[in-house]
Amino acid sequence: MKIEEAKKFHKIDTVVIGAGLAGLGAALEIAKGGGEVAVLTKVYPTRSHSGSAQGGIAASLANVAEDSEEMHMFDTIKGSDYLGDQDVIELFVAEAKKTVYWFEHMGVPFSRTEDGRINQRAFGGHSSPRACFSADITGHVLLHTLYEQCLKHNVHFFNEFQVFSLLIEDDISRGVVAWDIRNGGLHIFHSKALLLATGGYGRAFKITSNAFANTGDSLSLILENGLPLEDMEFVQFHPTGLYKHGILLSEAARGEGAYLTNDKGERFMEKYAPQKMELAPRDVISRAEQTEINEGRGIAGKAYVHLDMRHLGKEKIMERLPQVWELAFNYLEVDGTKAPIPIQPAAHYSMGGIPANIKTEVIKDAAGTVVTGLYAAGEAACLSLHGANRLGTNSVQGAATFGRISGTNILEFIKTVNYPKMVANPLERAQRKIDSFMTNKGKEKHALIREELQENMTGHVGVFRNETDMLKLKKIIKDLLERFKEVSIDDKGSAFNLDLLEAFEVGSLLNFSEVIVEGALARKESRGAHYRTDFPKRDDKKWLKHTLAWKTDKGVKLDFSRNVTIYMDRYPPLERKY
Amino acid sequence: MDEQTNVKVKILRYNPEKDKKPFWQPYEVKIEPDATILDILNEIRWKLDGTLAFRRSCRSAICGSCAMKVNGRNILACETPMHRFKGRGLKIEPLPGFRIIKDLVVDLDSFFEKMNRVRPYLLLDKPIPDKEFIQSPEEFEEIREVCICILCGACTSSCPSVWSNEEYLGPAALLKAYRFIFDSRDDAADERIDIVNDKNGIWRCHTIFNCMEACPKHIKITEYLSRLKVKAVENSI
Amino acid sequence: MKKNFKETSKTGALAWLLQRISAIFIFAVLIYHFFVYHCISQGKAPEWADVVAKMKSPWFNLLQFLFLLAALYHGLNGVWMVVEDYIHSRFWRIFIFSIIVLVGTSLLFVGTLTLFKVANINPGV
Amino acid sequence: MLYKRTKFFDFNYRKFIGSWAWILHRLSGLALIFYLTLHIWIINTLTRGSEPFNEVMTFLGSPLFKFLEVGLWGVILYHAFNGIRVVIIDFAKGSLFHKKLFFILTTIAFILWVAGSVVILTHIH
Ligand SMILES: Cc1cc2nc3c(=O)[nH]c(=O)nc-3n(C[C@H](O)[C@H](O)[C@H](O)COP(=O)(O)OP(=O)(O)OC[C@H]3O[C@@H](n4cnc5c(N)ncnc54)[C@H](O)[C@@H]3O)c2cc1C
Ligand code: HEM
Ligand code: SF4
Ligand code: F3S
Ligand code: FES
Repeated sequence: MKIEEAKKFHKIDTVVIGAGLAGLGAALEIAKGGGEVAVLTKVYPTRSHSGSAQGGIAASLANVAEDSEEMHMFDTIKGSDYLGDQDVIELFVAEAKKTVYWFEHMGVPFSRTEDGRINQRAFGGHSSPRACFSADITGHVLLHTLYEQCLKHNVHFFNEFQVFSLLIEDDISRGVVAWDIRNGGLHIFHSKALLLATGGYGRAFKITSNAFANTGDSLSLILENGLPLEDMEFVQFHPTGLYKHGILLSEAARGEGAYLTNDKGERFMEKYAPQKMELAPRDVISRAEQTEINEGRGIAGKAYVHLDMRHLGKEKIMERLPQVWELAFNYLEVDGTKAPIPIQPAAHYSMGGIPANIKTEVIKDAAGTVVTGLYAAGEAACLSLHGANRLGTNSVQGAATFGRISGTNILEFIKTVNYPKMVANPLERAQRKIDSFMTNKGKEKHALIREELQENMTGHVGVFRNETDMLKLKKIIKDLLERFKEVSIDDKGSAFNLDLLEAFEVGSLLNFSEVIVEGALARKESRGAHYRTDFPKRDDKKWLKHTLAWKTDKGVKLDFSRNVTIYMDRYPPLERKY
Repeated sequence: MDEQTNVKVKILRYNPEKDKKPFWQPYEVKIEPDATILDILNEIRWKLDGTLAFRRSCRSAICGSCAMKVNGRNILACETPMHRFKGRGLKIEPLPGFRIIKDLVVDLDSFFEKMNRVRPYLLLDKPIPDKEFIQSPEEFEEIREVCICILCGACTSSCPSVWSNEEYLGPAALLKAYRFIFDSRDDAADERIDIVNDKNGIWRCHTIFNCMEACPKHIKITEYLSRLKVKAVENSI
Repeated sequence: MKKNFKETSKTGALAWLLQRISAIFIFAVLIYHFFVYHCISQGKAPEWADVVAKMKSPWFNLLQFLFLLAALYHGLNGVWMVVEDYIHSRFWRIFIFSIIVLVGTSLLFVGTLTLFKVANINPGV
Repeated sequence: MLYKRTKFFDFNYRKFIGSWAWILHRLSGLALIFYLTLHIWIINTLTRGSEPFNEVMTFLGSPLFKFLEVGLWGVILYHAFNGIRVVIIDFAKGSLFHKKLFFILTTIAFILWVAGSVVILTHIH
């Protein structure tokens, strides 16, 4: 079938891609300030992955215990293994408090203290209880509230529109081309400012806590436009993903006292973190689990260990951890009050992404040259707030806060500029991709390619990394990229063509996965979530630097000259010990 | 956990570009016995028939994309293991009551539009404090459960009053109204009750309970609708 | 959205409440009714004379009248509820509504007339 | 082109207690309003003296009508007791235990139905 010319052409001051906390936060600020804004999202806004966040949103309100911005800042820096930019973190901890009040005034139903203030709880890596929460559905209520406010302020939504290409020329963003999922057909959006807020990209891995929609499309599109990505090798693995599914079991389980055990029934954390045991940081536990599994002490020799909460008693489990119980019961038919729950590490959060400065403007090189009119925020962006490892509850906060800041900046920007000239052939690139899937006679199936990619990513750049494995992986991805060119799809229609969307997404995954591997290969140290068995030590002399990676005809080009902003007098790099 | 079994699945297919009306298409899938309905659908999409369309995203019962009708009742495909249907064949259909876009994908525009009708956002007359509004744990408890709603549409789609009257706001939108009317911070309860107190509003609910049976979040919808009814009565006499 | 949405009235709350009040009233009266007619008369078929005698009491008659009113309101409002669920064309709605009103008033009339007449009958004749 | 599949009622949707209760309530309500009309007409015969009244009464006392009466008795009982269930749901948090309510109230209704039916049927002339 031949896809007809773009049915629609839209001219809108600001286009936001992504309706998670970052995208909606920005859109709301722009709309409130009287700016014109459209949000494009491939799933209904309330279906964005921000809604999955359970634990909370970090802010040093000090509602239940002593806390301060400095403490929050230090925890975040330490958590980042000193790769976080400290100017960004400084702004973040100050704005974080405002963001929480901003949310509350918009109607977010936070859990309350006895005296009616926002309740807060402790979370891994934070030295004070600073996670503001709403039962175990924090991200969900934040997301819904933002969406509702956007409706109130007449933000224009293009629901179920998948962005297929970015229109960037001469370092000026001019708009995007998106596919109307429901009816089919390409739409052109001509804009002054463009915000990329497409969220995480854990779907590159086999076992992940991320949603199907988290395929990092905008990252791939950035690469395609000759722009770099930053710190892509830093991928956080969460220790308690449900076996085979990767679905997240809340950290609360360990917080309440659940044990981790191996095939022999040993509480193996004794060997790895004798003091903190199951409450050690995520990366430490994930590595411990993986070691057990690799050394054959996974349950029945398989790739999982046990999360045992039986000793907590039925009552406590049902009262404090109902969701953990329910997930295990629904998905694995395991009754957590009677049997231990199979778990394994799951790719959870991506620290790297589209490089952006403190104003969320996308930059194109180590010197920080800005791409005019292009912004990035949320998990898709790398500001770099989380450095080499992010702390729980900081990411929801990061997405919302920098989304909000981004909105304010964009509002100013669109008032001062005119529309850039449209590119000559806006539809061409998107159309070419579609045509290739539609008309290819090849036998390759995108699903099989994706499965191979995910399998190998988890196997070779997972919790542990080493040169031999990654060299192997590099070759595998090269092959897959070749095979991907031959992919054809079954569905040639236009209405809700999921086949086309998935094929496109597999292309995205392949594109940036290559960058993850190259970055991890080049970074010969272990820092935060990036752990090399062949270089197990952090090396500040050589590697206290951000990674920038471009995709060129000759492969991935890396640049390690972008410095980390560090306030040497206040927060000099120390060893990260818990 | 790892050996596979054969499952017989019938799926209601509809392609607007080809079919005059929906038809049942049988599939046979080889899959692990602990697979969910969503796993089965994915397996079909990825291995057998790429033209099958459905919505999904989080696959952990929080985004609300994957509501559909399986063996006669609305469920979330991602959280429902097939063994819940005890080895019977599976019949998978789109949500009833809505119009079909393609296969299992239904048009939810009216659903969201109804949501918007109840003005689903906090409306304030009072000045905004420097810090948070004070709300007691008891006041929070009033709305805690309804805030879990993931807007999956399973409830509204299962309600016989909706089937026979497309204008009826339906349980999800009414629950949204409840969420704000009973929020101690909100100042526009009266206005919202006026919207809900309508022949096509709360009074179309005949306490049939299909909504409560369908809700994947186990929200006691009917109880909240009853409170809304009593509130509407109090307000109009 | 659709055609009928604006044609609705704001009387839902009252109708809903009255439906429940009348229901409880009917329930109470029915208990009384069965008690009087079937327990007292020991399951015999009611004799005309007995019945007429009973209906001589003005209190009993008032109760009968209220029962008539409540049952008619409850039943016909119930029918109207069903109509609102299934009939969406304006024409048919008005048509059926007219019938309901017509049937309601005539039954009320006939019923009240019965009560009056019986009350004035001399059982001896 | 969107396809509208459910028009009026989705007959193959699984029926839970709540929907059975509602369907039966609706049908019984409609049956009752039909019966009430009949009832008012019958009572009206009272006004025409003992002759026609007793005639009608004998006619209604025939076995066929006895059986119909048993049915009617059941319909009334179901509607009345489920109606009480509805009122409890509306005003007394009945939603939280509506299934239990259904079983309890229909059991009571059933017992009354059996008892009443015995009385009715053992008095066939
Ligand atoms: C299971 C889980 C639990 C978590 N819990 C916590 C927690 O407790 N605390 C915490 O701080 N963080 C948590 N996180 C992390 C946090 O939720 C995310 O980092 C954050 O929500 C990301 O927000 P976002 O706005 O950047 O992206 P998202 O919310 O993921 O939104 C992405 C948006 O982009 C759109 N999109 C993507 N691609 C395209 C395209 N091609 N075209 C159009 N639209 C597109 C999507 O439709 C979506 O609307 C958790 C993450 C997971 C996976
Ligand atoms: C015995 C005592 C009775 C009780 C407790 C009772 C209770 C109720 C209640 C609570 C409703 C509202 C249901 C709803 O809103 O969903 C109702 C509806 C109805 N009732 Fe009754 N009722 C009684 C007797 C009667 C009688 C005598 C008639 C006939 C004249 C009748 C006819 C109806 C009808 C037609 C409906 C509408 C049904 C529907 O909408 O589903 N009821 N009843
Ligand atoms: S109330 Fe329950 S069934 Fe209805 S939309 Fe919300 S979550 Fe879904
Ligand atoms: S199914 Fe419908 S009628 Fe009421 S109780 Fe639920 S909304
Ligand atoms: S996929 Fe999100 S609810 Fe099922």
